Amino acid sequence: MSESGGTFDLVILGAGSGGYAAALRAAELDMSVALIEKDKLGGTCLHYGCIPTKALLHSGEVADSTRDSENFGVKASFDGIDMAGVHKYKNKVINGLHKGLTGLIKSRNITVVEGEGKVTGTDEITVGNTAYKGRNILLASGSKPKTLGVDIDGEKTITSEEALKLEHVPSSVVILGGGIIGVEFASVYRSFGAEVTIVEALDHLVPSEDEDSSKLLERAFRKRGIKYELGTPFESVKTTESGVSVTLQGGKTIDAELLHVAVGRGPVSDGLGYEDVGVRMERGFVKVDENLHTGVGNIYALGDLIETWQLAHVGFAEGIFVAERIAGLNPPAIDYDGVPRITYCDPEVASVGLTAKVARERGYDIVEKNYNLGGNGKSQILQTQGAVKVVAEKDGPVLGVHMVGARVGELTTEGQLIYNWEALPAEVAQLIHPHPTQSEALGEAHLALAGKPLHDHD
Amino acid sequence: MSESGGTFDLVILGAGSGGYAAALRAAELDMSVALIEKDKLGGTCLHYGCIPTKALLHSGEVADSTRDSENFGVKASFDGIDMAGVHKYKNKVINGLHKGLTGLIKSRNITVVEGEGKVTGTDEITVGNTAYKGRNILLASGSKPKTLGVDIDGEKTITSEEALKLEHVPSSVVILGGGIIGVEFASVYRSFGAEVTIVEALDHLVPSEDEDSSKLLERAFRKRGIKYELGTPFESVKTTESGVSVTLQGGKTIDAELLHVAVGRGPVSDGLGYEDVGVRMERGFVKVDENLHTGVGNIYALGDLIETWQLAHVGFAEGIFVAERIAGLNPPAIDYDGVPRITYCDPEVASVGLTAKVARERGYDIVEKNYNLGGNGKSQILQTQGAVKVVAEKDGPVLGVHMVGARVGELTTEGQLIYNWEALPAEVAQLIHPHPTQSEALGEAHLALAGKPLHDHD
Amino acid sequence: PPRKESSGAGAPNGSSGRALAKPPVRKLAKDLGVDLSSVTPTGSGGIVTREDVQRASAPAAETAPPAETA
Ligand SMILES: Cc1cc2nc3c(=O)[nH]c(=O)nc-3n(C[C@H](O)[C@H](O)[C@H](O)COP(=O)(O)OP(=O)(O)OC[C@H]3O[C@@H](n4cnc5c(N)ncnc54)[C@H](O)[C@@H]3O)c2cc1C
Ligand SMILES: Cc1cc2nc3c(=O)[nH]c(=O)nc-3n(C[C@H](O)[C@H](O)[C@H](O)COP(=O)(O)OP(=O)(O)OC[C@H]3O[C@@H](n4cnc5c(N)ncnc54)[C@H](O)[C@@H]3O)c2cc1C
Repeated sequence: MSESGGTFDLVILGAGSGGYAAALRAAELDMSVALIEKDKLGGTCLHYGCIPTKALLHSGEVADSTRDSENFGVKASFDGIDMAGVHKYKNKVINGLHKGLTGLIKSRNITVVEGEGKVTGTDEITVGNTAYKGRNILLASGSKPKTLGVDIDGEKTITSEEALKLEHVPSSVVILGGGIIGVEFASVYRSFGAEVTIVEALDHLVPSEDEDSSKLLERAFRKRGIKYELGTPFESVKTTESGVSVTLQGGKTIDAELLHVAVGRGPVSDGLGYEDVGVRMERGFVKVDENLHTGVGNIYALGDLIETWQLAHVGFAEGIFVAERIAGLNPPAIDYDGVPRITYCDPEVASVGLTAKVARERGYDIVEKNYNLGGNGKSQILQTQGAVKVVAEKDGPVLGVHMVGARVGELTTEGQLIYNWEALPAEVAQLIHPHPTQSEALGEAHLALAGKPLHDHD
Repeated sequence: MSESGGTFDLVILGAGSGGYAAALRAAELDMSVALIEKDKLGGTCLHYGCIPTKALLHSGEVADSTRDSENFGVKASFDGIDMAGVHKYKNKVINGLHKGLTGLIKSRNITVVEGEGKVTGTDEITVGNTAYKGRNILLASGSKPKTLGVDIDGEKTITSEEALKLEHVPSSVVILGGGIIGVEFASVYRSFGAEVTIVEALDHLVPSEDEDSSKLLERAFRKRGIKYELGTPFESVKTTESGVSVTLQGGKTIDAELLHVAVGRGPVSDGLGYEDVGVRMERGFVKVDENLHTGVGNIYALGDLIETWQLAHVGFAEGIFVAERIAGLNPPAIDYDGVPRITYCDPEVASVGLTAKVARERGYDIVEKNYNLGGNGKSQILQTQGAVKVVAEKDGPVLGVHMVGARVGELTTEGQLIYNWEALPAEVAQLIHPHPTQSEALGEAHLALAGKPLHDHD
Repeated sequence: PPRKESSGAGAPNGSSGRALAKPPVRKLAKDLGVDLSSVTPTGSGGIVTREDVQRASAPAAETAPPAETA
């Protein structure tokens, strides 16, 4: 017999980006909330995802900047990576944010339940012996690394989880998967001094990005000495004395100290009782309608558990949406095309809106403008290469913004406003961007599309 | 008797940001253009302003990053600044952009006239012996450093012009003036290892910024060991054996190797014939109406020569405006409040729209939100401190965005769209910003103003 | 093709009595000297469209004064 943990307006399973955002917004809207988490408040993003990887990438940036300092007139010697120091820095950032988040959740009077929960009714989640009743239930149990059947031993074969705890820099790494997480780790390993080879079954790195962006990234990685095998699926791996030997389809083998598997993430939903109460699933993902409702009782789901972009800010947006929806507000549906995507490798790859290919597939008559960062003063100062590409409907609004270059990730927010507010190129072109910034490259692309190129050779 | 250089739709005196932008746009609009320049295409900004200073600031960033690399787990030793290397890097950037600009101007069939021009009629500018007739004339002769009466010897007393050519890092510098250019150089000298003291007559550094931004910059500079004397006007300087001795009003003296005078820039208009043809002047600035027209014939003026913000992108915007106006288009007037302002010191200070003070003076009933970068993941990763402040009309649109922190300059473009398009906080709040970026701090401020704070303790 | 089904991407509902328009359209109205609240909206959800603003400015186009600043 289980005890009662009480009844809440909203009971949430999982305190990652999606779950905790829903909890915070629901509490603001005067709902009583129970937030169930078996590990740590903040979930994947804060502890094993966005934040630690971006800390490693920044250590990598510092390492590269130190190595190349002579190009900027700074005399310095680079003496290597101190992994203990890297982890100390990384953990300091995580701990500070974790403390802030914990305080925030507490200050909004959310009931945090520590432990592993399971859905035990259409309005009930049970943790251990205690049942929490919810007038609404939110499934937010997130995702975990997929492994393509590779046996992860945590030593010679690893995923992002083990990679975040490495105690020394490997001499060489094969990365399985050239998606966002794969190229980010490739960038880190390379900055830290390793030989890196990425194996990607599709024809391009970051294959969900506009093809022009993929090509620019490939060129930049080649210059950085990051190798890649594109269009060649992985076949098998065996561990050797000194590391791993990876075999690709067709027979080519690559030896390295480490195999890092980064072939995507799958939902955490097994054995959590979802199907038992009638929630529909597909390949482990929970199926929801456009209101993130599962179709069963008052059960909603969000984040990496459903088949939308696996991004923390999608989790935030969905969490806010669900809370507002339950509260009886009528929030506008999320336009997933309008969500910015950033890959934080060096150079960064960033986009919002549609790729040229998708825009064409959807029947748009499009115009596009590529503006090379070679013409951008600030990019030259940073000595970075890349481009900005803007896709617009002919005589219509901007449909997509695609960028490659150091630090361009921050520029997606401008793209986010432009895309979501359906601005015309001429409306952006009217606003001359500040000099010298990288954002001017975006400005120049819009000026060109508006028929009034400024610093632009056509 | 002067020869004829021909007749053009537009004759422009000065090929700085304002002059060359007008030339490019006019050429695009099928006008014949003569562009007169006595020094180099690109003017102050490219050769003695924006670009070289931002290159020095980036060398400074690299130096600091190398010095602090241990905090990020990177082992390195900082061995000093190689000024020859700094200049090589800086000149490489300038030369690349200069070549690009020269090619661009050529490709648009603009007639470039090398030499010193003088207005010799309401439709005429003469260079040496040759008179260029213009159906329209544009005065774009820019500005030069003011000196407050200090004798600039180029050795112990300098302005930005000499500072850009320093052959060694001074051990100590007194900077006269805590405006944009003053604090930028303070940041460079400090990053390069000098002892720095800024002397500012007003009560704050960057006094045109929102007071909260000034205070944050002051705190950050104090931490960096940059000293300042606020509210204490300069009285006199005398050179000594080892450098300079600067006396402030009230009697305090400061000794240093160098005095760098950064008390603003005044127009270049003396002896150029402007008044002779009836153009009205005030303290050397050319007076224009809201269409940048001088009131005489078809003579226009723009850029640092008139009393608008002394910024390169203001020059660009004004140049485009004048060209379109002459071509008979009806371009909307420039809203100068909506021009982004960035100070590129470390930390950066950036803003667009109205300060809280000015908004109140204009009679707005305002609400404001300060969001500390301590709550922003990416800022923590960069280990930078600062804040984002958004000022909005009560129940109305955003009136101003003010930011302090490393790299926040690029975020002004989002602010630029928000301010100029009169977005409501709720419209911005609806668009969840990408994680982890510094732009999220802007997002959080708008979320809070919209009554739905996310990662925010309030 | 229709851009997206959701009416006001980015436009929050239930805001105070002000006219609904996407931000760039507000700027257009300002540049053309058109008072948004006097425009009849034809967009879905009562949103003022670019075309609405242009139509409202058409008769006065020749004499439209340059926009004043806020
Ligand atoms: C290496 C890496 C880098 C990434 N980088 C970025 C990035 O830069 N930007 C970005 O936007 N996204 C990034 N992501 C993706 C981002 O982390 C996820 O999209 C986000 O965390 C999803 O949030 P969520 O709430 O759906 O799930 P999660 O964050 O996975 O949270 C789910 C939570 O539920 C808990 N849980 C699961 N089952 C139970 C149970 N039965 N009982 C109790 N608790 C349970 C888990 O412990 C976990 O805390 C990255 C991911 C990885 C792995
Ligand atoms: C140190 C410093 C840093 C700066 N940093 C920034 C920054 O980061 N961002 C920013 O936006 N702005 C910055 N500025 C300001 C920016 O440089 C100016 O606002 C901009 O250059 C003004 O453009 P202009 O065309 O009006 O004048 P100028 O750029 O001054 O151009 C005027 C041109 O006219 C020529 N000229 C003058 N008289 C004659 C004549 N009689 N005959 C022929 N040619 C003539 C000059 O040689 C010059 O090339 C900075 C300025 C300085 C000094």
